[in-house]
Amino acid sequence: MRNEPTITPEQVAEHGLTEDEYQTILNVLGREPNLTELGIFSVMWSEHCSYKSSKVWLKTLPTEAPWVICGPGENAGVVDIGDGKAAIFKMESHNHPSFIEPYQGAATGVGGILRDVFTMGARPIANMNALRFGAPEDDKTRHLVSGVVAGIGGYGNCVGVPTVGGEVNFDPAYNGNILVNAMTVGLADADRIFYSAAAGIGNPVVYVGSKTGRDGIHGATMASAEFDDATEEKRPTVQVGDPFTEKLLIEACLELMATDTIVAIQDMGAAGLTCSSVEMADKGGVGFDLDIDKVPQREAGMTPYEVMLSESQERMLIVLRPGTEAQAQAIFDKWQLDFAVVGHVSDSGRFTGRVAGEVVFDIPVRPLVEESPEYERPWVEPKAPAALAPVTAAMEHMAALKSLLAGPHLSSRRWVWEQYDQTVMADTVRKPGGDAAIVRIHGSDRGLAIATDCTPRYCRAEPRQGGAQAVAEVWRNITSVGARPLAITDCLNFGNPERPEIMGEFVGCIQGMGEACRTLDFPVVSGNVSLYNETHGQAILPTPAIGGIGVLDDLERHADLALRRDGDNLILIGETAGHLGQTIYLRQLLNRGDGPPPPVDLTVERRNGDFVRALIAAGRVDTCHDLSDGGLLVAAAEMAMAGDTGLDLNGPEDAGFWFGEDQGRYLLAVPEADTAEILQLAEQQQVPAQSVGRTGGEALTLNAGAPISLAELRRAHEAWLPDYMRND
Amino acid sequence: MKARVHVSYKNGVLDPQGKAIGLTLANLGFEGVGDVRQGKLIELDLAESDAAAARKSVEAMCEKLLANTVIENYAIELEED
Amino acid sequence: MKARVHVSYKNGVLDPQGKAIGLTLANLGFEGVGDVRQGKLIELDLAESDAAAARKSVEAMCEKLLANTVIENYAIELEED
Amino acid sequence: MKASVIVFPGSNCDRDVQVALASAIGGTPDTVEMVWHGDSEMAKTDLIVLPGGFSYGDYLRSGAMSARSPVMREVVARAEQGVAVLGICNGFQVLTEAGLLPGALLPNAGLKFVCRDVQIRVENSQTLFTNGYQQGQTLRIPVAHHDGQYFVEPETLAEMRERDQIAFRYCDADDGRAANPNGSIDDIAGVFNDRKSVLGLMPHPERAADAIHGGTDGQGLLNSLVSALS
Ligand SMILES: Nc1ncnc2c1ncn2[C@@H]1O[C@H](COP(=O)(O)OP(=O)(O)O)[C@@H](O)[C@H]1O
Ligand SMILES: [Mg+2]
Repeated sequence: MRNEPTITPEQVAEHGLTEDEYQTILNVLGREPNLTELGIFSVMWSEHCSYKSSKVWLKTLPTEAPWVICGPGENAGVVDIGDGKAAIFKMESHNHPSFIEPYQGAATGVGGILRDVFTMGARPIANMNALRFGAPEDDKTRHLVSGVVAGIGGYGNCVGVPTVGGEVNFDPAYNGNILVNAMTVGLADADRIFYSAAAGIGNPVVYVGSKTGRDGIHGATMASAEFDDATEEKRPTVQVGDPFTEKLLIEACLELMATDTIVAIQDMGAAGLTCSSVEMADKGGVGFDLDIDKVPQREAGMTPYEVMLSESQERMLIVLRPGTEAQAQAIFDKWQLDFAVVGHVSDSGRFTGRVAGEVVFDIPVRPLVEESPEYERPWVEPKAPAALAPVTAAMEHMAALKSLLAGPHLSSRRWVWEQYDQTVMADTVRKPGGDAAIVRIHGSDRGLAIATDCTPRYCRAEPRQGGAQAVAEVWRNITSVGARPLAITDCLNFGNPERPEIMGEFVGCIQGMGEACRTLDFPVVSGNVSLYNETHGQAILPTPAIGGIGVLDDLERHADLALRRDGDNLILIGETAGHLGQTIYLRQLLNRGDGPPPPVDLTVERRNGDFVRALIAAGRVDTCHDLSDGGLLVAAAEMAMAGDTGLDLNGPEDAGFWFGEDQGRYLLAVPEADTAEILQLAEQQQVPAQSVGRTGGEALTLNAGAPISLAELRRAHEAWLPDYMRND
Repeated sequence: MKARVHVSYKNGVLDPQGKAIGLTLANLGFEGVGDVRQGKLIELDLAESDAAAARKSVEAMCEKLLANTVIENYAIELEED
Repeated sequence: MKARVHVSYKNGVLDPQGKAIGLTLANLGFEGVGDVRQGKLIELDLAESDAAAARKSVEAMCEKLLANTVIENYAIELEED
Repeated sequence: MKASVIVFPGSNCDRDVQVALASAIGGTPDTVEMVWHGDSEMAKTDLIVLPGGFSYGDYLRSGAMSARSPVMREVVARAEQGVAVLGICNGFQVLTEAGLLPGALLPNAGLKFVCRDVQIRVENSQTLFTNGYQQGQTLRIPVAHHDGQYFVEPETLAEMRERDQIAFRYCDADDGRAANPNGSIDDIAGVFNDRKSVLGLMPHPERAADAIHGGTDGQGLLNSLVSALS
């Protein structure tokens, strides 16, 4: 081994390792590490790669169902969607890089999540994005929105995968830490899934894609560190994405996957070549022997440390069957991508790297993975929210509606999604603007429904309810279009887990999510954790973003929110107690954030949802919208605007009825002739249902008050975001 | 006064555009082309006539808008009218 | 030898990028900024060491690829290593 | 009718147009031949399609690098022989860069990618691409591009008008917004060559060619080709 200076305590600290962690390294190696080895341990044991604070809790989430082919632990989750097909999907965060360089940070976030999905053999068929920004008034917000949206579009559009939905929130809690969570859904043959466990002693280890440069070194450790003023000074290297190369890499990998050459394959994500090699070797219970000088390099004079820790984008690692190198290389040559045999699988159980034959690092694989720290961080039970103080209506209901639709929380996101190609691949059935997007399963009459959701203000007020609500809302959104919810991925964005209050939020959200997943039969098959989202001790709102998919067995039978006919009855499904705590109404119009969030009754959620889905699947309902932010009146207005059909609404006068955010509710538009029967069916199944209005005309009317025209509402709804972004 | 600002990726940052141009030049049969980098050139007409003041103001423009110094460098050239 | 190719829109072709930069600079409070134009600067490393031959070859690159002369002008600068 | 779709590195609507064309022809997708950009040989064909996408990442200028690939020499030669050539979106950009169509496509005036349905008017229904439409008919078809601002010198534009080379114009937005999504000169959405044997357009007819797309106004263009070339 090359002689290197001994490691100093400062170097250990700079690598984000504690003294105890360093002691474990000394025990594992039986000697002092050199700098490259220290770097390898530090990235492998970073929060980002090792999940050291979250692991114990993640294990409590349900991950199984008869249709789950592969749960958490691989690059992405895999579920059986019938007809011999599988959906492969995952969500991932790129929060810190996007704050520093919004365009490239967001773009490379999309690139990374795409690779996680196609590395398992899927052709990506849809992207989603869940975005959280600071207050609109904050100096940086506009610039961040502009760059992030352009970056997501810039990458996804170029690669040719439609972006079909997402969400955008604004809250001062994200001023210093925005959240950029990207999700990809792919489609594969259920019997052609590729995994990452290496096997076959002596098999070639092959590197493909772009060359390795000095970019993103320490990216994984950066993603696990809290921000301070020095961060902007340190100017950490943010990677520049190359979507064109990614597109070639997708095509080349899928072409290779159609041959019989691959033993194992894994993308190089956080911690690059190190993490991918170690994971492949560990899963297969083998060793990896790498020739570092064979790694294609963009710059001269890169040290082994730099090569091993680089986070250059658009790279993959593959273990090939022996003797198939030439066949594989021909494919990558055709796509003008780098291809290099960089080592082989060994029986040593060690991860070894050489430069010019000389060993530059040598670490036993098992302990590198298994001895990684795992913390049971102390946590405190979150304080129960105080009861809601009395609420007096802010203003007349129609004026309130207009103000809400024209505000930052509920205004149309069209300005965002029109920068995304939503229709490339020609299989998009329902674009952004509805509850769940629908993408046709290519070449069939079936579809996938996809939604992302999370209501962070609920999670802050009562983490357990908030965690359950996020899962329930995704399930509800998928149900609203008539699809059968199958499974979720998550992206758990929180503050500093070393603070017991934050850890308490984390634990509470996970517990709530777990309960919802179990009751709704909606397991978690993949996910990602992003901690330390705080600046100057100010943490973000707890944000467990959930992405879910469902399947539609017959595309002909799906629903969407646009009112289609005059003379339909608008039926409200679900119990309306008029819950105003933590609502948008309270927050935007009364500037209050008190009270508990709406309670989530998962049994009721399931019963109501199953009822609605059955009606859609039976072809009896084609117009449906779930109720969420803003409550009944907002949902009704959204249906009216989308279908360009007016509504005459009737019900009690209290604000809670029209703006409360009670859970487990839907609005259906049902022809007069079917109404009685559907109400009767609901009664039989103990599902609360009542008629609250009738469709027709070109205006919205509430309890025979003054009508407000759809054109006026639409103008208000569409204007806020473009006006806000006018001078970005 | 005229200012020319050249914004380019820092050394070590991947320049996908430059890379693709290099590939195409090679495909077109141009030989002996090594590294290719693509940057931006922004030309500004300034009312300011004092060179030192103009440079200071253009520097501020670069820091605030024209370049993102996380990944980009900038260079300023001034030219009397 | 190094070549720098400056590609810019011809007069009469709208340069929305330049215009947008000008607007944003004004919004940021920069005063006295007149016309703003954004062009590309392409830097090439060439094996060729003869200036005349290098210029000829870069001209060919511009005509064939680097500029679209329907809308763009180009200017070439050479620099010995 | 035999149709070929050229695949450049970075094309991403190649499969979409293949599927839509094959269905217009009435065959399975593989009845439409896919031709790799590096090939300079191409079987005999009645229609060459340059699909949408981001060939070469749209780096440098959209379409610039593809226009110089080996297969384009063959496409130019065939076009000169009168073989029909259709360029959609990125394909339109390639055709202008290759000199098969006049003008150029600049970044959208709004400087943002724009993906939405637009309305376009059929300006010349007397061609093999448009014979299935009525003169002046309005179509609803999506656009999805960053560089769709058509530009041409005023003198050339005058000549093009003279020769009925304007194929489609953006018109009548039905949602209160500007009809022209990208600032194109004279609201131009698509143009022919002088012989009307080459068409380039920014909107994507293949994304409005199936009931699930929410509209089928693009189908007419594909059907026109099938009826003219079969
Ligand atoms: N960042 C985004 N990208 C794409 N679509 C978005 C984005 N944000 C919101 N949308 C779309 O806008 C619509 C409304 O979003 P949202 O109010 O979050 O829906 P819901 O209340 O049903 O969860 C949805 O169709 C959603 O997909
Ligand atoms: Mg919804």
